[in-house]
Amino acid sequence: MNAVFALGLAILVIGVLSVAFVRPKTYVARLINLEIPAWGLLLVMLAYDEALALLTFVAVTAISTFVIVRLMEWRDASC
Amino acid sequence: MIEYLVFAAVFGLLLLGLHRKVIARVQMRPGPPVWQEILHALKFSFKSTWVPKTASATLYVGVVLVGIGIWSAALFIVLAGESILILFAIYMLHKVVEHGFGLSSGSPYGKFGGVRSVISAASEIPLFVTVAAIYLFTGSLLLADITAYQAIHGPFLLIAPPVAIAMYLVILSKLPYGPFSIVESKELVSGYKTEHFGVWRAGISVIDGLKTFVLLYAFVAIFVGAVPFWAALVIMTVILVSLSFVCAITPMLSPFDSVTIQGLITGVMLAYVGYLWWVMP
Amino acid sequence: MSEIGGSDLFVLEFGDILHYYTPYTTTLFVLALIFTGLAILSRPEGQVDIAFGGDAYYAKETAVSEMRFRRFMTIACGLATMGAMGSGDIFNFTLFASLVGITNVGIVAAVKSRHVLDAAYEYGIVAMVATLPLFGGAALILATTGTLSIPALAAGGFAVPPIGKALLALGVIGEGMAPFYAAKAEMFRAPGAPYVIMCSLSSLLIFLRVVEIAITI
Amino acid sequence: MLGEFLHILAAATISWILFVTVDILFRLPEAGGVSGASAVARDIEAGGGALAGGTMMGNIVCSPDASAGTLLAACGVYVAGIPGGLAAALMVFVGNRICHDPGYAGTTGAVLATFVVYAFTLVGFAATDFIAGMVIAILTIQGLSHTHASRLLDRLWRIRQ
Amino acid sequence: MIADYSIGLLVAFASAGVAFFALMRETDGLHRLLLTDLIEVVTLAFIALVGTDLAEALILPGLVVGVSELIALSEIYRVKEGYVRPPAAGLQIEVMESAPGILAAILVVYGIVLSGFSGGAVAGLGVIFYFLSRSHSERFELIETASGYSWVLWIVAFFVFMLLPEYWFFAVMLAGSAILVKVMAKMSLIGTMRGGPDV
Amino acid sequence: MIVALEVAFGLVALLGAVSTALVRDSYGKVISLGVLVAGIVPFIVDRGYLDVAVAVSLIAPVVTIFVLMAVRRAEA
Amino acid sequence: MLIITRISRFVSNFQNLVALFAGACIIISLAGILSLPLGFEEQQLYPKTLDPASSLYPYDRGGVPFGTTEVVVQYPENSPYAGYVTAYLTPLSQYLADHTHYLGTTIVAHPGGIIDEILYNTRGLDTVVETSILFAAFAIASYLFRREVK
Amino acid sequence: MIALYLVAAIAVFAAVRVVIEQKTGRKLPYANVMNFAVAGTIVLLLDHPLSLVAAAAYFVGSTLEANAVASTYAGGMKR
Repeated sequence: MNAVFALGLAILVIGVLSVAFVRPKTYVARLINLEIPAWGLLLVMLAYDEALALLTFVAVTAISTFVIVRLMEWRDASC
Repeated sequence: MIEYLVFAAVFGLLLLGLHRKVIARVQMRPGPPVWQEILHALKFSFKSTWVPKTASATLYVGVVLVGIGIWSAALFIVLAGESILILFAIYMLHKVVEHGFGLSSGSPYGKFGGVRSVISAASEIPLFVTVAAIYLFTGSLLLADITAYQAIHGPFLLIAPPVAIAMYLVILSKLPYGPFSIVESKELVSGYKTEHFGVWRAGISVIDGLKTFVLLYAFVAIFVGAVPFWAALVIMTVILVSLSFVCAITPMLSPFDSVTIQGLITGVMLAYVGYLWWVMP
Repeated sequence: MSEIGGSDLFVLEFGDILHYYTPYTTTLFVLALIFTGLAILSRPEGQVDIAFGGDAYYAKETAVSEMRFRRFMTIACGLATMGAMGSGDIFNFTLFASLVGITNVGIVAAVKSRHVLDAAYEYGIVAMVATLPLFGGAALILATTGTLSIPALAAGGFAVPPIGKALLALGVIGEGMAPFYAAKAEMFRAPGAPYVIMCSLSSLLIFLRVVEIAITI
Repeated sequence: MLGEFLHILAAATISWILFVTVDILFRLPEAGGVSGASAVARDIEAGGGALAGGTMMGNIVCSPDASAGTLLAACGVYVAGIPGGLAAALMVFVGNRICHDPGYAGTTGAVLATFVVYAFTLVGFAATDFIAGMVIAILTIQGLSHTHASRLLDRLWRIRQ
Repeated sequence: MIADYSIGLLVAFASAGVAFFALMRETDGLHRLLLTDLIEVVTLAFIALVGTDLAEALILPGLVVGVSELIALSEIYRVKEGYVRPPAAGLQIEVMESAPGILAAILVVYGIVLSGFSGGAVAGLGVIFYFLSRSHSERFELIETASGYSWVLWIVAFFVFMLLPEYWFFAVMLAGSAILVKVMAKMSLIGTMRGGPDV
Repeated sequence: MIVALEVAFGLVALLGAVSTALVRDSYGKVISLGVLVAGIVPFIVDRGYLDVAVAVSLIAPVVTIFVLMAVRRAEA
Repeated sequence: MLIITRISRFVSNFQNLVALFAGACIIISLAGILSLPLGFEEQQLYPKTLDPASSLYPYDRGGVPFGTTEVVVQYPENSPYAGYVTAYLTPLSQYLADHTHYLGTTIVAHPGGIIDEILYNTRGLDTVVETSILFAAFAIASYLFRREVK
Repeated sequence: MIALYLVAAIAVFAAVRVVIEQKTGRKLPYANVMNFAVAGTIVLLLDHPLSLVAAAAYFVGSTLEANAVASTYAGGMKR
């Protein structure tokens, strides 16, 4: 069992738990916690040497974060 | 070929008429004549025909043709002993035809009928459990193989009665006036059929007749096995009468209750098939 | 290959991904084709609504731009359904199923009704979440058998874990909402019959197809 | 082993002197380059530190300054000699522009450090000593006690004034 | 001795269970959207665990499916909740004046070198970041058209692979650059969909 | 990588993950996220994917800035 | 009968749909955990071979440019040029490969590499569908967005 | 080798201090130390010109991150 793999799984689990049972229960907190499992998954991919997928994954995660942030901006502007 | 179609449609309509008659008699009413449904079909064929102004014309007409087309195909599949999976696919797709009827006219009643038919989707699921169970026994889904299997091992009705019950319920939920016939309940006028007049309505009658015939015939073929054609017709009539009794003495369920009950039946059937899968070698 | 949908009629080759058509899938394919054609040819109906509390009724008209957009989505949905019918590769099939899911959302998303949009959103969430069982199932099958090709898996010799099949089936149920139709029933209240019907048709068809796949492999 | 350790300590002292001198010459403690630097300074002052020293620490946090220049120059010299150090200086320059830093403390520090580190490699030091040394040096400023570090920087800043 | 794959699957299934549990309990629309994103990550974990080149090639479609559905759903959510007033300008901090230009340039150049999906995603991110800091007035439809045409080009490239495999070199180049343009254009449009003056 | 270093940076990453999960303040969360990234980048470098490491370490602040846009609104 | 009514009421509200589906997924996840351990098939398509010494690490699959490379595919007869892309390097990537050692990912991502081979050639249809998904999703988003703005 | 251990130890120390520190403004200098240590580690792990680029990229990136956090924390630019 590779150290990177184990670490990745651990962070993935921590992240999933932290998103699922987020405290305080706000959108922002959940959004930030969402990054943790992403980095955990990144380590899992790294353990399998999936470098290209890893790279794309980081970029796409950033984009999806932006999509959600943009939605939250609209929400704040209208409320 | 065409004579088979005509015979099936006429016989199916006759069965539907019988259905109404039996229900009426159970409920102590005189009821319409047995050939009432055939008369209906003929009468509608000669009435004036038009397309409502609000309707989506192509779809309005198209679904009638599609409906007749798929059930004709189903009939030939049953007669030729092809894969019952196709038969059941057609059975499920009948629902889409119902949506087409209901939604294409723009009438609120038709729409409600169509929406109800979407809700009643759970009625198809027991079918797949049936398919899966049969596959576990025969390892094939060609109707010919299934009848061959039954010739050796005896009818499925005795081998796996719960599966037969599931299929029985499926047919029940497609018959009018039954507990699951939520798409045709009286508060919706005639449900999805409301806005189809004249020839179109005659087409619907043909579809209904074919549907009844095909489903009952498939039931006989799958669960009783190879019998002479006249015997199949007799057995079909017997099954239909038993279904009519059920329809006559049960109340119609509210839409979502009917979904729930069908869902629960599916769950039971799934458990049964899981059990079969577990005990089978 | 076990004969559950009949024998192969013809096979289309795209590299490692095959498209093959048995009598069963051909039937489904033709139906998808017919309804796509109907959607292209027909204009939406003018849905009549009753104003409760009086005798009044009014007909809703569908705007041209909305109609064009929804027709485009319907055609995309039809194409995706046709692709899913013939696909001979599990992962490719899951992708087609996802495409069906997203186009289904698209067909109703253009409607300007809060109620319909609510339903579309709920359905969209389920459709998106359903990618987990779909892709998860495909990945599980790939890992345990080493191949994704349905004909190869059907030929036998592979122990496909039942959990993989269950995941696939659940995913398709999520994309198409085949048994739980509550959200779809609400979506059906939207006007535009030719387009809305495609929602129902496509989900039924991919459900029928996944049953075949689950039994075959 | 022990010799390497002493080398690292010496390198730490040298880099400490180098980067603090350059930073103070470039007036880092005077004002926060960006609003973030001032915020850090405020928090440090609230914790008992001195404002000028806090401002300099804030500036170090918010933009690559001479300390970063020294570190990257040492890295550059380690991997590629003098050209590496100059390349590092270039990157620090780009980093400065990215971080909206008006000054040139980082670039100057990097260029200076390149030559200093290179000179010390000639007399038996290894470039790695300077990398570790720079990390220790920054630790003493930013990582041990903000209060004391900021007061010390404040005192040095007074001398400069 | 339990193999790595089973341990990974255990974690993945457990994570899926936890994520779905949270989704089951959640009723708020936006929170549900966030949890969908979480489930997307778990999905990718399933694929990543296979660990072959094929798995890697399958991760990329999985990623794109996830992000595209997220885009569509977020827009539906916005319309359904009736958020019609465009948001004010973004962050008012100093680095937003300097960083986006340089970082975006680096990311776009690197993305073009990478090409394909990965390149498209990286470059698209760069462009989003750039638009974030500018008040933009570019032609929305133009970019959309460009991306549509590049989609067509990619389809053409695909058929070249299938029908005329001897021209594979041409097809690789066409496919790589078409996907790059397409993904980048789509992603960058997300950045412009912020309700600026002329979009 | 040497085991001691793996342990050290694994610890940093775990520490970052746990504290991101537990800290309630948004800014604290963002900074902890930085710690998590700091723990992860050496692993990428150690595998020899320097180009990936460059890209990741440039994209990470972009994500942070996106998040900060939301944090800012929530605070205001 | 009462419990049936209660279930129907729950099912009929589409707000509960997500919960229903999530519940089903939880059950399947539990079933998945119970069915562990699952054996990993060693005979995979497109297996990885790692060669840390190569400048194309981790994507070096051998082969000569414009020649063939051994790639394990499902239907070799359907892609006669399978393996050609894997060995191909553009001038830029060739230059990078000759001069540096740690840029394998960049080099391989540049057109011509195992991933391109899989994505564009042997499993190209996946990519077609996937770009179509992006296209469809984006069409929805931009249609809604532009309608609002107008 | 000893340099590498030293740097890693400092990284862990700084990370711990970041986590236990309460005030945002004072977390950042500790994070800064950690970034220095990680940038040093990157170069010490792989002796290659590109790792200099990686270290610089990491350092600049994390500095930018710290800058953005601090500036947002301070309330942004005063106009």
